[in-house]
Amino acid sequence: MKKFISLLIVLAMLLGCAAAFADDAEAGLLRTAIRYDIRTMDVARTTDDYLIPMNVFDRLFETRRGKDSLEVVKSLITDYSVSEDGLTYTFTLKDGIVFSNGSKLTASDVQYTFERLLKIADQNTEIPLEVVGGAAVMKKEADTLAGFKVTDDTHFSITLTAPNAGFPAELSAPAMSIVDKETTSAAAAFGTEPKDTIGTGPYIVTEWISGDHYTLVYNDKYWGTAPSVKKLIVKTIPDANTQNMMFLNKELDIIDLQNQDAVVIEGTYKSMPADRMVSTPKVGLTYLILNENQKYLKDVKVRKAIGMAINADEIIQGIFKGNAQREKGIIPTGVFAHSDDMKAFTYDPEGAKALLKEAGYAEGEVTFELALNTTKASESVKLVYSYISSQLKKAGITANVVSYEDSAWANKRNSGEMESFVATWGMDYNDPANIMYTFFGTAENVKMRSINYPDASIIARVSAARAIVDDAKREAEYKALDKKLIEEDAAWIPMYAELHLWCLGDRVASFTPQWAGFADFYAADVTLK
Amino acid sequence: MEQKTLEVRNLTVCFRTEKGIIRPVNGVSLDVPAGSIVGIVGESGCGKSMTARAVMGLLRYPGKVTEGSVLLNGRDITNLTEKERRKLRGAEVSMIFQEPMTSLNPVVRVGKQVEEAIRLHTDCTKEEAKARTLEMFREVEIPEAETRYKCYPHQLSGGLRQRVLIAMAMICKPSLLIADEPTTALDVTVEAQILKLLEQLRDGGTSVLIISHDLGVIAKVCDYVYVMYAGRIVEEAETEVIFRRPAHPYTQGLFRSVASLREGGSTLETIPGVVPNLHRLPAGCSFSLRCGECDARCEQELPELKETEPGHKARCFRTGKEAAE
Amino acid sequence: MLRKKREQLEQAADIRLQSQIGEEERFWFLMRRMARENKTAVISFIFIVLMILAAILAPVLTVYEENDMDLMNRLSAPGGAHLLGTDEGGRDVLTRLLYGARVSLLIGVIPALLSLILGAVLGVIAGYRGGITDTIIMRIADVTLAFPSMLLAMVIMYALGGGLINVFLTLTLVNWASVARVVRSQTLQLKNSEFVEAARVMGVSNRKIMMRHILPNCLPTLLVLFTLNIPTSILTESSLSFLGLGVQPPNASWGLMINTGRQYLFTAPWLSFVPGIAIMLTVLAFNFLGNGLLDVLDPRQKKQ
Amino acid sequence: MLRTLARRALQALVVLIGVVLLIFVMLRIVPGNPIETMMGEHANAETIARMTKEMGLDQPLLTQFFRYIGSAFRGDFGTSYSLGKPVAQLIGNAFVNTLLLAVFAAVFAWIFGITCGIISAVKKNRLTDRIFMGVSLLGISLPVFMSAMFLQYIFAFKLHWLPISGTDSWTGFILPAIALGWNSAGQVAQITRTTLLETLQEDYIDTARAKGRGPTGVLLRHALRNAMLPVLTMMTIQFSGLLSGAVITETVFSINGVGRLMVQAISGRDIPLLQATALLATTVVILGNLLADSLYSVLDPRIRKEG
Repeated sequence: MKKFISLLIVLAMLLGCAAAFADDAEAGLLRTAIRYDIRTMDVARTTDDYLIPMNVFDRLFETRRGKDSLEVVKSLITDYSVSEDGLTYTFTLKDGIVFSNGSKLTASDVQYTFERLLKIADQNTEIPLEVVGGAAVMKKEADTLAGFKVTDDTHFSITLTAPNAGFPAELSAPAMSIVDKETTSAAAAFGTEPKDTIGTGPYIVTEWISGDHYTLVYNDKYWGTAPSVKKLIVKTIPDANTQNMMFLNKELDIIDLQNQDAVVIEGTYKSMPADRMVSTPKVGLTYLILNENQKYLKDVKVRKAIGMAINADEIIQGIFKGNAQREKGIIPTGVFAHSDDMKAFTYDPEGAKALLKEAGYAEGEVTFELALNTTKASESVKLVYSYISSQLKKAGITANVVSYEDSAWANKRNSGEMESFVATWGMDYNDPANIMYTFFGTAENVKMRSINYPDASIIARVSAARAIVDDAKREAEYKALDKKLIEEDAAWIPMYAELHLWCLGDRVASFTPQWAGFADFYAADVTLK
Repeated sequence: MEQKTLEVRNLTVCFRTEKGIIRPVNGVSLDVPAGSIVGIVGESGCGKSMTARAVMGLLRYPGKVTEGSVLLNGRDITNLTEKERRKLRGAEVSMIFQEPMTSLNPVVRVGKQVEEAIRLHTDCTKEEAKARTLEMFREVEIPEAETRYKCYPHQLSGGLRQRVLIAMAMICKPSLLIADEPTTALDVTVEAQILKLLEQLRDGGTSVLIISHDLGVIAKVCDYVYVMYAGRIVEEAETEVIFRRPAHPYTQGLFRSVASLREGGSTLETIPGVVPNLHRLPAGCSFSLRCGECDARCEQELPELKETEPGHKARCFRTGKEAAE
Repeated sequence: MLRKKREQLEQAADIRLQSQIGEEERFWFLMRRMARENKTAVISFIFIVLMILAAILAPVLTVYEENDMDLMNRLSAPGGAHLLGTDEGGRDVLTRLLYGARVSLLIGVIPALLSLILGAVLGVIAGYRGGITDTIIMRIADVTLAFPSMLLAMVIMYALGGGLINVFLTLTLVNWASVARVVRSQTLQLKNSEFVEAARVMGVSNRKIMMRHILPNCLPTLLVLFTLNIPTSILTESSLSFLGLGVQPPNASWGLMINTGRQYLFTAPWLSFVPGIAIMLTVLAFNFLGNGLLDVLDPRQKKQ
Repeated sequence: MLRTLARRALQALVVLIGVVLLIFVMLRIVPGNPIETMMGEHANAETIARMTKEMGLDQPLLTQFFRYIGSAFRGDFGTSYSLGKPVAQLIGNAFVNTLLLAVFAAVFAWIFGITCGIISAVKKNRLTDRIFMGVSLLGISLPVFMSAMFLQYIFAFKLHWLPISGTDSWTGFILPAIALGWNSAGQVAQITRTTLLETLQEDYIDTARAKGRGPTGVLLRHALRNAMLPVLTMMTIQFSGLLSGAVITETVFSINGVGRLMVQAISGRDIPLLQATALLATTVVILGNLLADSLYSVLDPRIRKEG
């Protein structure tokens, strides 16, 4: 017995010695983690997994955080101009840019990028479809884009089917990552094999072990300023708790706190010095979608009453501990044409009750289903659901939270039959079209998003707004649409936008997140000590 | 005085249980003279096997010898350490058990099991041990010893297994062999063979203590018999004497039940009742509960074991009287 | 013959004792014996009864409602107005524990019962009919048993989707095969016993023989299996909940509570601890009770 | 004996075919179009139709089944919807980790379980017995993820003895192996104790003691050999269980193993991946059972000769 115990002690001591692993990080290495492994590194096949595209590829433009607002800045181009009619854009590529395999970046690479998205015809086809001849390429009726003219290696022009003032912003979306024509067309496994996935960006992906980690290293042929981070290891750690422990144990250098409950963040990281916490408003918003085909929800008064019964501020303070900001319109703060003076939906449960009475509904009569995607919802979002349900109950409205597993959820939503749900949209680029058009731009979008918004004239206006070249006019039109859709029609109940929080480890000097529309970040924005 | 292989004096075994202390063996004294076969007879649960185990030092937890002494060849072995005891077991005193079917380790070849006994007690080499084992096999009349040596227990018949067990017990030539119900699990024909073997062993100089509930077995081979009931010796005498003139009502009852079986009668004559619970022994004679002839005194007072005739002792008030009358 | 009689003689008293009391009396006799001899089983039984009572009386026992949220009082520590603290939504943990007990106990009991019925019926049919029926049923059972239970549960939950009813169904489908196997082997033994022969000679229909004569004889075994299947189901569900495949909100099982609380392990450890300990104790209690029943009801253990 | 084994193997094959069929059917009666699910937010009808056709999902079920069997024999299990890589490659990578984890867990479970069981049996009803049995009961009654979380919290996070997650070095396997193996260790300890106690009651133990064997000799040479038979069988079955049942542990410790692939497959509605992982897990179990059967008949002479 004694022997057994002493054996245990010796074993424990041995393990203690073996535990010298935490601080062996080499200089220039940044270690971080993601919750779910990526599916592909190819933007033609995903709209979710942008971490690798953002760091390995460049785009013609990038969205950067300016002093007060978001700015679209030139990246691979030195200059561009727009024709009078707003249809034709002419670009000049920077000279001497090479891909990480040494191949030169030329205008035909850009053309190939556009055509490839259309030929694969899977994800992210919306932007190249705007180019003249895009539809024909996608339907395999044409091999090349008619609207894409290559003048020489560095000069090209793009002609759109309709004017779109937001086009440069769209080109900053990760979806428009420029790939190398020769390498990519010859590669068997672009997007799945690291060696085939070649870009001009600051990093080269060298390793991707599904479910475990991937590694990016600095691209020494990179044309821009050399980043401080020379190597990036991204581990797949599905468990948030494990991520927290790893970070606190210095096994991670930076942790993305998105999707963690604010109380946990507060509790876990409260002892962190202020400069270790980095936050940026998430450009996007979380809102309640109400299906206008539903028996009760088709009544605008019911929708407005729902909006008035929900105390968004309490959600922000209670659930997010202030790490969120109030959003009152469709177009989120920081995005072009965002209006600060939206007036809809001040918290007023009595007013909501009165409104329901006015609409002729008895207390408790209005009933609908609040669909929860249990696979994807974070704890905070689950709380928001429970909270909305309990708030509506107080106003005499029954909202039954019904759980759907991911695929069932997607199927039901896409069929346009989901009665209501809480959703979050993160902006892909800095233009209101990205949210307005996606939700209200076509009859199909309206149905597929399960809103079933009935007003065809407004749908037409949303679609047309994209073509207004004059910034002032376009801004005015989008603001008007926002007011109409929310204040008058209560098509959505906008609620809040979470702040995107990161915590920095000891090895990181600073981190300035550039664009927080989507979850991923540029490793080049991190400076190591 | 004749030499005694085993002398047990006033042996008491205690069991500490949740409901109190019980004494499955209560002041038992018995002798096994050299070169003789002595039997202990009684119903199951009367303490015969426990007596044998106590002699062997093989009592199971929480059983404990609390009183009395055991002398083996004149040497008191009661207070030996476990280690010293172990040296005796298998060498000077051996034991075979009731169930030849289960008394052999099923996953070890029988030859090895027999061999183990001799290698534990002597420094012989493997080859010598094997040779000795085969020799022993032949001695206990196991045919085709070489083949049997390599067999597993389940491949042998009950009789052969018992022979193997006897070979194992006898391989170190012990002076005493304790046989606990050696034939109970065997056919009648095999039973006779095994008993004959035991007699041969006795003739070879080994004393044998047979424990059995079977009066037939006792009658066939024993020189001297002890009858046990509820942890005590209730009657003892030479076999012939006891069979001719059973003195204790319990012994008489045993004989009657056997007799009724032999006659093939349809009614089974049994001793009424069951062996009493050791937790609730009567104050007087343990057998008083089942005895047809018991009186007030039997229920109050424990009778002594006393001679009813020379060389014949019984623990009964009545027989004492009878003899006196 | 002689020997047999001799043994009979020896056991005569015992035999008479046994033949005089009927099956039912014997059962209660054994139960009393367990109550006397196995204190752990008794304590476990009392614990389970209390647990069931607490679950039933949940609305009476607490002043809070199951889903009452208090966003300003999230994760308040145990003590004070909330004996076991509040959870991430400011809901009273004790209240949710009691309501969770309803779900978790149902998850334990209902699949155990359903799989028992399904398994017993199929097992008896397979054992009694034999032949092709037996082969088919037992091959299906083999296939079911070839799955690691967690995987099978995952795959079925995948096909059915989450929710309480589907959890019941899944756990039933996971557990029936082992019951069927045991019942079948008992049936095979009983099939050739004298009383079944007698019933057959008297022209009792096969169905009646199976239901009236064979199944009742399997009851002690079934009782043990039932008791031991309950904790297995509770544990499996908690694992499913962990993977997000089990009970779905707004229902709260203990497994789901642990899983939700997991994210608050640093900040509010009681969120996982409390339901975790509840599961542990319940599982232990059922295991102890089951083993106690096994000790007295299983003839193989009589030797000891 | 060979004949018995052959019969068993044949039975196992039948079961395996049943398993494949069951998995195949079960995954295809799921409502909803898997392609649609896989495409997510930006699904469009044309693409869905095209992909459905490419993947052969428009074919009758039976055709799909035979096609699947056919390519499975060639080692081609299709391409994962959700991870975009060949399933065989994904599983190949993950299986190594799972195998290592299972081996570590089994070694822990067996050493710990058997030692505990023996000590408990020898010290029956004493304090040591109670403590060891308490530890093993805890292993049986604690949900795996709880023990995993606590181990991770105490030994990795608080004490810094071992890594929190990952498989970068062998030390990363220790905690998950203990978490995973604890339950099995508990079972092994319990059954070792019970069978050993039963065995110690056997007559041949008396024979051995009557022969002059000391307690250690009796325990090691006679009792253990017999008591280990059911334990060994159980251990073999357990090993296949560990190999296929590490889902939770792998998730908590972020080990890229087959279990996590399974979770990934389920949340991603990834039929090819789920199909293959389920198939792998059940094959392992079936083989494990077969091995247990054979092992038993090799070790137990009673069965060896009769069969």
